[in-house]
This record gives sequence, C-alpha cells and structure tokens, in this order.
Amino acid sequence: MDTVFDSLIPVLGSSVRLSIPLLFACFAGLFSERAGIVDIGLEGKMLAGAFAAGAIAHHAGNPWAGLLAAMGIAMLLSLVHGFASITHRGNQIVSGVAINFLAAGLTALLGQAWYGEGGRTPQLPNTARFLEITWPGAETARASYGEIGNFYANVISGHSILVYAAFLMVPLTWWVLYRTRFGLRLRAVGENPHAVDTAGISVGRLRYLAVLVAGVLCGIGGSYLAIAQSGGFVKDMTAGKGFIALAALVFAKWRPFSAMATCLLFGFLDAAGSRLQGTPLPFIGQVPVQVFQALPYVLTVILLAGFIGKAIPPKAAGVPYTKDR
Amino acid sequence: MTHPDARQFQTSMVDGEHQSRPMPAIELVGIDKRFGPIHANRAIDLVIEKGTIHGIVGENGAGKSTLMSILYGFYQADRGKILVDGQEVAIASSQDAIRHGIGMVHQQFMLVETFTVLENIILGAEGDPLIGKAEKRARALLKRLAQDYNLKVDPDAVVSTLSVGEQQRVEILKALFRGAETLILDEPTAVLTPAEADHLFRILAQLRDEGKTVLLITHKLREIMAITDTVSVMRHGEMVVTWPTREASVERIAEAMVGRRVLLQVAKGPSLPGRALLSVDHLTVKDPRGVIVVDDASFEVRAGEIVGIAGVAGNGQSELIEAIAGIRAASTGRVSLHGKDISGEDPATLRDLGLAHLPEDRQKVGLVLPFDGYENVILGYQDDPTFSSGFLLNRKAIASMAKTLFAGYDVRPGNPGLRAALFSGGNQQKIVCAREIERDPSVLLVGQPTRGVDIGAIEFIHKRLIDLRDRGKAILLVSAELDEIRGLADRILVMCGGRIVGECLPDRPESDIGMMMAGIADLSGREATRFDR
Amino acid sequence: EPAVLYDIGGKFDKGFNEGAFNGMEKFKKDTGLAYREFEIQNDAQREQALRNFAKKGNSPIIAIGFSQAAAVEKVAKEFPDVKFAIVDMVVELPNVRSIVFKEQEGSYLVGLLAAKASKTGKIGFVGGMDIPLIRRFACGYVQGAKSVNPNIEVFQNMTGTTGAAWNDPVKGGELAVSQIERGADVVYHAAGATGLGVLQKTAEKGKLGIGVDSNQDGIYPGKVLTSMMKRVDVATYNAAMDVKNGKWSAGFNVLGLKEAGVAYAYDDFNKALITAEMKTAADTAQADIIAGKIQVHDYMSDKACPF
Amino acid sequence: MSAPARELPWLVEFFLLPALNLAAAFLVAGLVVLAIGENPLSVGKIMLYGALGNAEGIGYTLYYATNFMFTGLSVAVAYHAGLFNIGPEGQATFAGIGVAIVCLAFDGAPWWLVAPFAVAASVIFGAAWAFIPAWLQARRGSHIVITTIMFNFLAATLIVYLLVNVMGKPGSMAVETKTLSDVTRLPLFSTFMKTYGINLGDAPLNGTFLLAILASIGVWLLIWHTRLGFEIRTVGTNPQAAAYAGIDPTRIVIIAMLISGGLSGLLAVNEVMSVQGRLVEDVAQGAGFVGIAVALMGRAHPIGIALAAFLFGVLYQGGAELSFDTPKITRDMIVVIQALVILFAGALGHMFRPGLERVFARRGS
Ligand SMILES: Nc1ncnc2c1ncn2[C@@H]1O[C@H](COP(=O)(O)OP(=O)(O)OP(=O)(O)O)[C@@H](O)[C@H]1O
Ligand SMILES: Nc1ncnc2c1ncn2[C@@H]1O[C@H](COP(=O)(O)OP(=O)(O)OP(=O)(O)O)[C@@H](O)[C@H]1O
Ligand SMILES: [Mg+2]
Ligand SMILES: [Mg+2]
Repeated sequence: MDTVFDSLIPVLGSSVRLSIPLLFACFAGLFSERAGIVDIGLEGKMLAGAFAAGAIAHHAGNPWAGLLAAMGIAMLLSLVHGFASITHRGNQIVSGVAINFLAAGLTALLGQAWYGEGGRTPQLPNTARFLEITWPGAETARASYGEIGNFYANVISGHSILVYAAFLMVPLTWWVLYRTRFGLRLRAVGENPHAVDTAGISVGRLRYLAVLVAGVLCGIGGSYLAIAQSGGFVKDMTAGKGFIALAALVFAKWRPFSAMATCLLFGFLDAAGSRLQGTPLPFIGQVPVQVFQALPYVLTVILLAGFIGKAIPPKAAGVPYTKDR
Repeated sequence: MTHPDARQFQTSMVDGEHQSRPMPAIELVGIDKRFGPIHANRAIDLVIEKGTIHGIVGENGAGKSTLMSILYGFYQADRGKILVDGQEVAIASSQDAIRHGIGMVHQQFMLVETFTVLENIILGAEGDPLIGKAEKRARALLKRLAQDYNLKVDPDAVVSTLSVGEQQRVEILKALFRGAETLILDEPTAVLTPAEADHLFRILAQLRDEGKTVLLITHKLREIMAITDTVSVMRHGEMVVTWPTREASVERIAEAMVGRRVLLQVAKGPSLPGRALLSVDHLTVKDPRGVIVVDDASFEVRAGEIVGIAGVAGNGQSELIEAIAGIRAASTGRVSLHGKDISGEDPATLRDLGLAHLPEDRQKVGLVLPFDGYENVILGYQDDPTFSSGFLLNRKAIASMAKTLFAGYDVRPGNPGLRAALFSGGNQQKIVCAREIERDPSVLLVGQPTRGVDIGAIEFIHKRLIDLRDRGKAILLVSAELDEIRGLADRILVMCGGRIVGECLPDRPESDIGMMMAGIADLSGREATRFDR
Repeated sequence: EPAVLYDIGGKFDKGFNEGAFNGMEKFKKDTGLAYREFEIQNDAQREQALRNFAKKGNSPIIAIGFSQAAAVEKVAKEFPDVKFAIVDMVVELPNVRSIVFKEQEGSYLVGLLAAKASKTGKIGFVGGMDIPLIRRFACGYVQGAKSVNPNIEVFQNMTGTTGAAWNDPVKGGELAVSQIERGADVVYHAAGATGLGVLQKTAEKGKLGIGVDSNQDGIYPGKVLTSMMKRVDVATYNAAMDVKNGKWSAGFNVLGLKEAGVAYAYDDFNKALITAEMKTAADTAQADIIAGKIQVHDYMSDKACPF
Repeated sequence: MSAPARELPWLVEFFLLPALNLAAAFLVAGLVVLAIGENPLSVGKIMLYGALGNAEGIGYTLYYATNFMFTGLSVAVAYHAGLFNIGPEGQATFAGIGVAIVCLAFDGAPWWLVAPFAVAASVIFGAAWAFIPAWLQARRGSHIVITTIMFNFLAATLIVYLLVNVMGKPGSMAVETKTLSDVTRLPLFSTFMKTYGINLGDAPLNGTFLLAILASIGVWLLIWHTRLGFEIRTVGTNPQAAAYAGIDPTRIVIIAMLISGGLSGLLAVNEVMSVQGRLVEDVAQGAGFVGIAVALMGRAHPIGIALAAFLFGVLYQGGAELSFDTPKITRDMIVVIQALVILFAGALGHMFRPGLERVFARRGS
C-alpha cells in the first residue's frame, strides 16, 4: 500500500480534469443567474454541446470546428430558453427541464440516425481532439524534482488547452463582472431589473446576452467532455454534471473565485472517492463503494447546512420581468 | 409665498415671486393611456414652464405616476404627443427621455440594493465599456454636489445600508449625473422626515433657480403651497385644473382633487384616559447584526388615549412596534397587556389577547397581494374559531365578515372576490384598517396609517381611529407625518437613536418636537445620543 | 418470427445488448427472415412489450438482461405455448430457455494474459455498476492473474452504483488513469460504454486495455491486449435458429469456455501483443478449465471472492 | 406560472390557451417526425389509438398518470409553500424501500391487510426523505433545490446498496428484491373489471389510481379550504405577511415538505406493491421529474395536475405503442415529443396570451 501522500498528486491531477466540466457549467450558470435567469438546463446544453463537438470534430477532423459547433448549438438552446423565459416570461425551471429533455432526446435520436452506434458519435482520431499538452521539462521534473516536480508534471502540466482556458476564464469573469459596463449591468439586471429599465437599458437584451454567454460556456464544457476528455460523444455523457454545477454555484454564492474553489473541491471529492474506493481505510476497514459515491453529495449537503451560511441568490433570479404591477 | 399655511412651513427659502418667462420645457398634448379596463390617463394636456417647480396632486390612482412614467418613457401612451423645448419628440424608452434631459425619481426607488452608491449612479450612463472612468467622474461629481447642494452621500456605501432619505439623494444624484434638465419626483417626501423634506426642498429650489425644471408629485398640499410655482390637479385620469400656486389654496386644491369639500382636520373630543392597557418596561431590541435599535424604552398606553410616537424614520419606531407586536424578538425588557406579561409571545397569541396591529407597510406585510379580499380579511385571524369549522375554513363566516367590512369601510370596488393587488392604495389600506379595527381590539398598534393615502381616505381612517379611542381602547401610533401625530395623538413620545427622548402634549410647537426628533433637545432629562448606523 | 427485447442500455451499447442485436442481424441475413425488437424506456414496459410480442405470435421471444427475469417469468406463465429465452438469468419454466454465461472463465483467461503482459506486476479492473455480475468478472480476472503471479496487485474500481455507471466514459477514463498512476499497465474493463473511456486512456498512456463482451481489439489497434468475448450473439442466433429448425429446447443453457460462450479474442489487431508463450499458457488454461482441472470461482455462488 | 396580467374569460384561460399550446407542441413534433421520414398524421393516430383507443390502452395511460399525479401534487404542495421540491424522484425511491420492507415482512398475507401498512410506510418514508432538506431549509437556510437534488442522488445510491447487499433476492444478480406473492400484491383492475365486461387487458392500473384521485381531492381541500393550507400559501406568497399573521414559517416549511414527500412516496405503493411486485433499482423511473412539469403546467392546482398527468400518460403509453409499431421512431423520439410538450405547454404557455387578450379584451370592454 502506498502512502496517502504518494497518491495525493495523481488525485490532484485527476481533480483538475474532473472539475473542468463543472467549472464551465458553473460559470455558465453564474452569468445566467447573475442576470436573473435561472438555468437548470445547463445539463442539456452541455450535452447538446458535447454531441455537436463529437459530430463536427469527426466530420471536420478538427477539434476547433467541433468546439465552434458546440458553442453554436448550446447558444441555440440558450435562445430557446431566452425566448421562453425572457420574451414570453415563462417559468424558467420548466423551460430548463424542457431543454434537458430536448437535448437528451435529440442527441440520442440524431446520433442514432446519423451514425447508427446507439447515439454515440464515431471514435475520434487524436487529430480531431484536444490533446494533453505536456509542458516543457515535465518529464525531467517528474523524474528528478521529487514531490514538487511531480506536482508540476501531474497537476500543472499535462492537460488539454480547454483546461487552461477554464482557469483563465475565472479571473476574466471576475474582471468582466466587476470592471466592465456589461458586468455592471448584468449584475444590476439580476438584482433589480426595474432599475436597469429606468436607466434606459433594455432588460431583455441584457438577459439574452447573458444566456448566450451561458450557452458559449456550456458549449465549451460539452466540447471538453466529448473531444478533450474522451474521444467522442456518448449518450447522456454529462451524467448530472449540470446539476452538480448548479449546486456548486449556490455553494459559491454566485461568486467567481468561490465558484472555482467549489468546482475544484467537487472534482477533488470525485477523484478521491474513486481513488479510495476499494482500499481499506485505516481504523474503518473496507468501506462500501456507495459511501464514496455518496460522499460528494453528503458533503455538499453538510457544507451547505453548516458552513457557508445562507446563500442569497440574485434577487430577481427566476422572476420574469414585467413593467406591469 | 403669501398663503398662511406656507408661512407655517419650515421651508422659507422659497422665493414666491420667482419670475418665469413663458417658455415651456415640456408640453403634453392629449396623452391617453389604458391598462386593460382601467383608463389611467384621459386625454391629458399639460404645459410645464422652464425653470419652475410644477406640482401635481391627485388622489391615489388618479393617474399621476402613469403620466410621469409616460413622460419618462417607462410606459408608452396610447395616444398623444410630447414636446420638449417646443420640439415634438418620440420617447419610446427611458433612454430617449434621458437623452432629452428628463430624469425621474420614482415612487418606488429604482436602486440596486446590493450595489454601492457609485455603481448605482453610473448604471446606464457608463460611457465607456469599462467602468473605471465613469466611476471617477461620478466621484468627482458627488464631491461637487455635496458642496453645492449639501447633497452628501458616501460614494462607497452599499445602498441597502442607507436610510431612505439617503437613498433618495442617490436617486437625485443619478438624474443629475445624466445631465437632467427636467427632474420628475414622484412622492419624494412620503418617507422623509420634516428635516429631510426640508433639505430636499432647498435642493429643488436651488435647482430651479439654476434654470432646471422640477415636476413634483405629492399628497401633501402644504408642500405644494410652500414650494411650487404652479400646481395641477388630477382626478380619475383627467387633468382637472392648473393654477399658479399663489392663486390656489389648500382648500381649493383639496376640493378639486376629491370633487367635494373635505375636512382637513378631524374633530376629536378630549381624551378620558383610563387604566394602562399596554405597558412597556425597559424594552431593548437588537437587529440581526446585534446593533441596538430600541434602547431601554418604557411607557404606558392607557385606555381611551392615543399615544403618538414621533421621530425621524429609522430611529427605532418601526422596530419598537414590531417588538410589541411579537414579530421581532426583544433582547431584554418586558411588555404587558392588561397587566399580563406578554414578552416573547407570538403574534397569533397576542391577537387572541386583544392586541391588533396595523402594519406600516400594507403591501409587503399587511396584505397578501395575490390573495383575494376574503382571504386577506382573515389574515392573522385564521385560527379564530369563528372562521373555521374543525380543520376546514368556514367560508360562509369569512364571506359575511368580508362583506361587512367592505361595506363598513366603503372599500371600492366592493367585491371581496378580487385579488388585493387590484385595489388602489387607499382601498388596500382601508381593507387592512377594517380588519384590524373592527375586531375591536383593546390595544391597537398603528404604523403609518395614511402613508401614500389620499385626503378622502385619510379623513376616513382618522375618524375610525378616534372612534376606537372613544370606545375606551388604547392606541399606539407611529407616523412620519408630524401633522398626523399632532392631529390624532393625546400624548406624544419622541424617539431618537432608539431611545424615547421626550414626551409632550400635541399642542407643543412643531419646532420643539422637531428639535427632540433631531436629538438636539432632550426633554426627558436624559442625554440624547445621536443615532448612527 | 422471432422477437428480441433489449434491456434499458439499448441495442447499441457496444456490449451484450448489441451482441443480441448482432445475433439477430446474422439470423436475418442467413435466413432472410425478419424479426421484431423493442428497447424499453422504463420498467413498466418490460411486461407490456413481452405480452405484445406474445400476442402477435412472435416466437421465440428473447429477453436480454437479468432485469427482465420477473417479467419473463410472469408472461411466460400466461403464454405457455410461446417460447421464451432470457439471457443472463435463470427462469425455471418449461417454455423458457435460460442462457447464462460463465463470465468468470473468460475473465480468468484475460487475467492470466494481463498478468503475463504486465511488467510492473500491477494490473487494473474497471467495472461498471457495482453488482454481483460485475464482481463475478472481477473475481475470475483476479484468479487468472494470480495463477501467473501470486503477488500481483490488482486494482479494482467500480464506476458507480446506478445505471448511469454503464455510460460514463469520462469517469471510466479517470479510473483507468488513477490505476495507471498507481502502476498498473494492463486494465480490463467490464463497464459497457464506460469502458470506452478506459480503453482510450490506456491507449493514450501507452498501456494496454482489455475489452469486454464483443471483440474490442480493433478500437485501438495494438493498444488493446485482448477482449473477453461473451457470445450473446451466438446465443440469440442459436435460439432463433433452433425455433426455425424445430430444434428448440427449454431449460438451462450455461455457456462457458467449453460451449464457446465465452472466449478471449485473438486476431490481427493483437497478434503482436500476445506472444506465443502467452498464447500457449492461455490455451492450456482454457483446456484445463474445460477439463475441470482448474475450478474458476463463481462469485455468485457465495457472494464472495476468495482472492 | 407568473400571474396573468389581465383576466381572460375562464373558458379561454383554461381550455383555449392550453389547447393552442398543445397544438403548437404537436406541430413542431410533427415536423421532427416528418424529418425522420414518417407521416406525422399516422404517427399521431397510432399514439392516440394506443393510448386511448381501447380499454387496455386507457388502462396503461391511467397507470402512468397515477404516478405523475402523485409527483405532480407533491411538487405543487411544496410550491404553494414557496419551495421548489426537485426531489420527488428520491422521495419515491426511499418510500419504495419502506413499502418493500412492509410487503416483504407480510409477504403471503392478503393484500387488503397489508395495504394500509404499505400506504402508511410509503407516506412515512417519503416524508422522511423530504424531512432533512426541509429542516435544512427552514433552520439553516440551505437551498432546497440543491439539497433535494443531492437527496435524489443519495436515494439512488442507497437503494442500490440495499438491493445489492441487504435486501436483494438471494442467488440472483438482478438488482431487485424477490417478487411478492400474488395474494399480497395489490390486484389489478383488469381482474375484476372483466366482470363488468370491460377488458383492460394487461394494463397495470390498480387501486392506487383511486388513491391518486383521493390525494388530489385531499390536496385541493388542504390548500384552499383549510387553515393549514391558508398558512402554507401565506408563507409561500408573502413570508413577511405570514410572520405578521403569527404563522411560524419553520413549522409550515417542514409540514409542507412532509406532505410533499408523503405524496411522492405514494408512488411507491403503485410500483412496488402492485405493478412490479418487488423493489427494483429505479422506483420512480423519471416520474419525479415529469411531476415538476406536471405541477407547473397544471398551475399547482389538482385539476390542472390531473389533466397534465393524463396528458403525460397519453404520451408515455402512446409513445410505447408507437415504438412497437414504427421501428423508426425510437424511444428517444418520445423523449423529444415530451420535451416539446413541456416547452410549448409549460414554458411557452404565455406565448399566445397577448394575442388572445387583444381578441377578448376588445370584446370584453
Ligand atoms: N392593476 C390593476 N388591474 C386591474 N384593476 C385595477 C388595477 N388597479 C386598480 N384597479 C381597479 O380600477 C379601478 C380604479 O382604480 P383607482 O386606483 O383609480 O381607484 P380610486 O377610485 O382612485 O380609489 P382610491 O381613491 O380609493 O385610491 C378600481 O376599481 C381598482 O380596483
Ligand atoms: N402597470 C399597470 N398595470 C395596470 N394598471 C395600472 C398600472 N399602473 C397603474 N395602473 C392603474 O392605473 C391607475 C392610475 O395609477 P397611478 O399609479 O398612475 O396613480 P397615482 O395617481 O400615481 O396614484 P398614487 O397616488 O397612489 O401613487 C390606477 O388605477 C392603477 O391601479
Ligand atoms: Mg383613488
Ligand atoms: Mg403614484
């Protein structure tokens, strides 16, 4: 049995990879909810994005084409969400549920119709994927610089470009939200759309922009799943990540850096759970697999209840905007 | 200003002989607006001269806010046109209005509460894609305005931590930041203390003197008399009359508003206080952050008297009432009803014991707006056995109660089956009053009973309160209107900084009471502390 | 005409449902006869679909997957004249053929090959949903590996505990990576579509994967050591053909190495990976198992794995 | 479900508007069908016939509707208290464990003896699973949407653990308990409907359908005719007014969620005690999520919920028949059609309102 420390670094590397889809979906939710549009359709949009990425990367033989397609399709679904919940003031949760169903159904339907592999897209060659980038000196570092070198090689180096993009997105989002006109208005429209309206800014336009940004990010998240982390789309491959991302968002109280930390934590729990599974724990002995499976959920509940206090969402989130009384 | 009421008013800075050359800043021609079945504005014509303060009065629901919102581009008129500086303009959005130099301070503030003052001010007028420069500009402007107009606010304070008066200042600053030439204020003083109102009017006068145009909506006729140059009266969606203010009088305006003569002061006999029904001993209340908001308050309210609590808004009056009503927990001290200790009891129990509460915010607290009249009539009394048979609600009993109350208080329309949201403000207040007063409580707590309510309804509500007193009940009244307190109360307590700093009789000069409210004079013998938040 | 009822995974799961589909397609090609099929969406549809087939006169009706057992039992009683078959489960009725596989035997062989191919003395197993069936795969694999190297370390991970575990290639990939980082250089999966992630990561990291159910050697040529094939296709094909040819028999149909119901894959894709020595060892073991000289432990017999 | 800005005649509000919405949904669904090369009209005919064309089809439709009614009512009760219960799926799953425990303990006893206990167990277990999120919401302010989602995952994990390690059928690898004996299973309507000359075929419709109708009436009474209902709605619409009225929000949040969870739990009686006759891994089979759509489309009113549940029953049963008959239309197509119905009849429910308002307001005033 290796020591806990030996396995920590690989687990950290794995945490980073597992947290990326959460990170994209969570930030998509952040933009959307900060603008007052609740989005439980993150899951569906990410799924549709993953499908588009898998399919188009296959046909074009190029991951960038896949990425663009993924963003496009996720934005299209965002527009549907916007049309229902912004233009027609429908219930945002219902619209999100519909989008989740729609994405689940259509990806499987089209996948089967086009490729006949049960909703899967064809296995992609490496040229059509975002591959892991090994940073200079990673191998020598691993070999000769002990734990630090190991950390460099495993955690810093060796991820696909989308991973680095995700981490770049965090400060960028912060900057957009707190330092730009768009961000100021976005935050305002989620708190008090009346104020925005009377300031002469179109509430609808802002909210559409926000959901489109959410679409772009879901598209990238989906691409990561399908053409970076795996070699193609698989039916239902988001496996609830959109929902976990939503939990992370609440957990982070709709703030960018906390959101990143939360997604990393969830990624870590997932990775650690897999890693610890099957290894007897000191003092406790063999623990059923289910315990590790349940760990992230239980922890979320406990942390939500005990440590982060009351998470107050943007005040206008989920409420359709009307001028009427 | 020659009107006698105006002289009484503390704001004497207004120069009544202000000469206004006939150059209209704004002209409204044939403005018509319907909301479904409601005809909110009926073919309204109005000329607003440049460099004047133009007052608009009218009962609740007369259509004042609607008209102003049309001018500000928040709503679109069904018919009619708008001229700015003699040019016909299309105002399709607030952006257009702002572009034509129109700014508005809404009845409900349009501020983002989680934002800082600075962020609120630049919102929508950022200029650059980045907000840094706009913030700098706004900061500079704030500094200048703070000097020029004594319009002081901390630019980095989060709006939700500001007092109502300060929030209003932010609204005005917002308009000025956008370069407004015409400033619309919708009931700006409804939530202000006399001193704050005074301050506001000084600013408005100064703006007017600099050539800006001010449109002022208010229910307080004395304010109209004191500071406006012109006054227009609206009734049921129509513009009834426009007078130069010096040709108008409070009585004439009131009559034009309501269409009949109104009593401005309800007659009441002397009070005959009996034994104490409500006593409060050393009550201290802390807010969730642990700040003391009511500090060691002690007093009694006796049968057959109305005790008024005067004070600048935010000095603990609301919290005091809420603590007595059982909505807010007190940290120390005790409250007794008929000599029985009721500290810590919940509102339902207190109602059973005969303590009723007419809350200051009817829409957020006193009513459930989406519920119909029937259901609102039992709010708080849902556990009363007359309204329920076993598990089920007794619909018949509720219906007959609602009918009685609606008829007795002349609630219009008299149909309790309508959602509360559909009633106008005055009528909503009547529903709440009817519910609380007609239960014949032995003690009634009343907060701001006539805030935003028109003259006709004020008269009615005041009468009911005096009736209740005359039946030997105890009433504790909180109001931001010093006039109201002086008109109704038999005894006045003054609160400042969470403490009761003085007690006096209603005939005490207004200036004395004002001094106490400001915490300057302390008639209770104790040191008055300034209340800082 | 025959009918086949797929399990909830759907007919293109690259696993045993797909095996059934392939068997039926072969039947269609060989005989020119059509067949009917249905993919269920929820549990309530199992009985509904079986009855529907039975009423329309389909025979045999082949139900894929152990989850169908209760439905088959019920419907088969209602239609005693209709011929049923069920894969992966036993239903003891006179008109039902129960087809079960000795996955442990095939797993033993690939475990043996894995141990021989491993240079680190560490190998891995990634299961799908944590159910006894998958533990049976795992147990046979460990036994096979230990027969070569008693000190070999076998990392075992299950992807999840719900149906979603069959369809999570990302998680599968991460589990494989985690095992590789602990030193494993051969990883066997029994995880449906999840396994695609396993094979992808082993290929990416320059290690070896082992496929399952159908022959998956070709997915990453040269990177997949072998596949533990479970011949659901043969079983369904046979069931359909037997009815057509009037040779139908009900009862137990246990398919192990002996019956060629399970096998390890050896083809052009992995020729280079399996040395002659390895092949001989595997073939000897296979012969020994068939002859009964080697007893491969069945996890299901005592819900325990002694290794 | 935002409040309508203006009032429409109720016939328009409750019939014409939903009908238009559905028409739009089916129009788009028809286009998708056309796109994969089938005739939408004949597809529609097959679906409708399959779901409503014969007694058996109707039986299946009502069976599905039973589950959707339970979860729809569950979501609705919580909704009235201002809570978004996303957890019916998990609550029904946990209730399934309770029903299974009871039924297995009494296996062999006649169903009418076991039924009251099974129903009680379903309600208690369902409520118990809702209790923790409710308590956390009321006391700790944890976001109930998130906690109920987490509890869905937890229930799914827990039931598999129990089925694999504790309650599973000995000697079987199926993730399920043993099947109940026939006397203990709640009988299907088909068995005694035959005596009235109605052939329900094999439709799994059973007594829980009546239970669902009772539950609907119960919810209707509760919400609009009891003190508790009044209090629930007050807390849900205006918490400040509730505090003013002396209503304890903690108590109401917890009670409403217990009722909500209990209603979801009843689904388990249908599945475990009757239709499946055993506990399987996936008790609710997605009915929990459909319930959200059902509740919102039914505007949280039992009659609306019953209609919406029926609509989804038609989609499920008609969809199953459709994929029997038309191999090209896979189960995924059915999911797409459902999505379109939720989108057009639910989220886009107000799309035709302005137009209708224009038409009817002109005539009204
Ligand atoms: N938003 C609304 N939607 C529908 N009906 C409304 C709405 N607001 C008001 N009404 C109704 O329209 C009518 C006119 O309202 P308005 O506010 O003008 O009444 P009012 O006579 O001025 O009352 P009061 O003087 O007591 O405030 C009333 O019957 C009121 O109930
Ligand atoms: N957005 C709206 N939708 C429907 N009815 C409205 C709307 N806004 C105003 N009304 C109705 O139009 C009428 C005029 O309302 P408005 O707010 O202009 O009155 P007001 O004179 O400002 O009253 P108050 O003194 O109470 O502020 C009222 O009956 C009101 O209920
Ligand atoms: Mg009025
Ligand atoms: Mg107004």
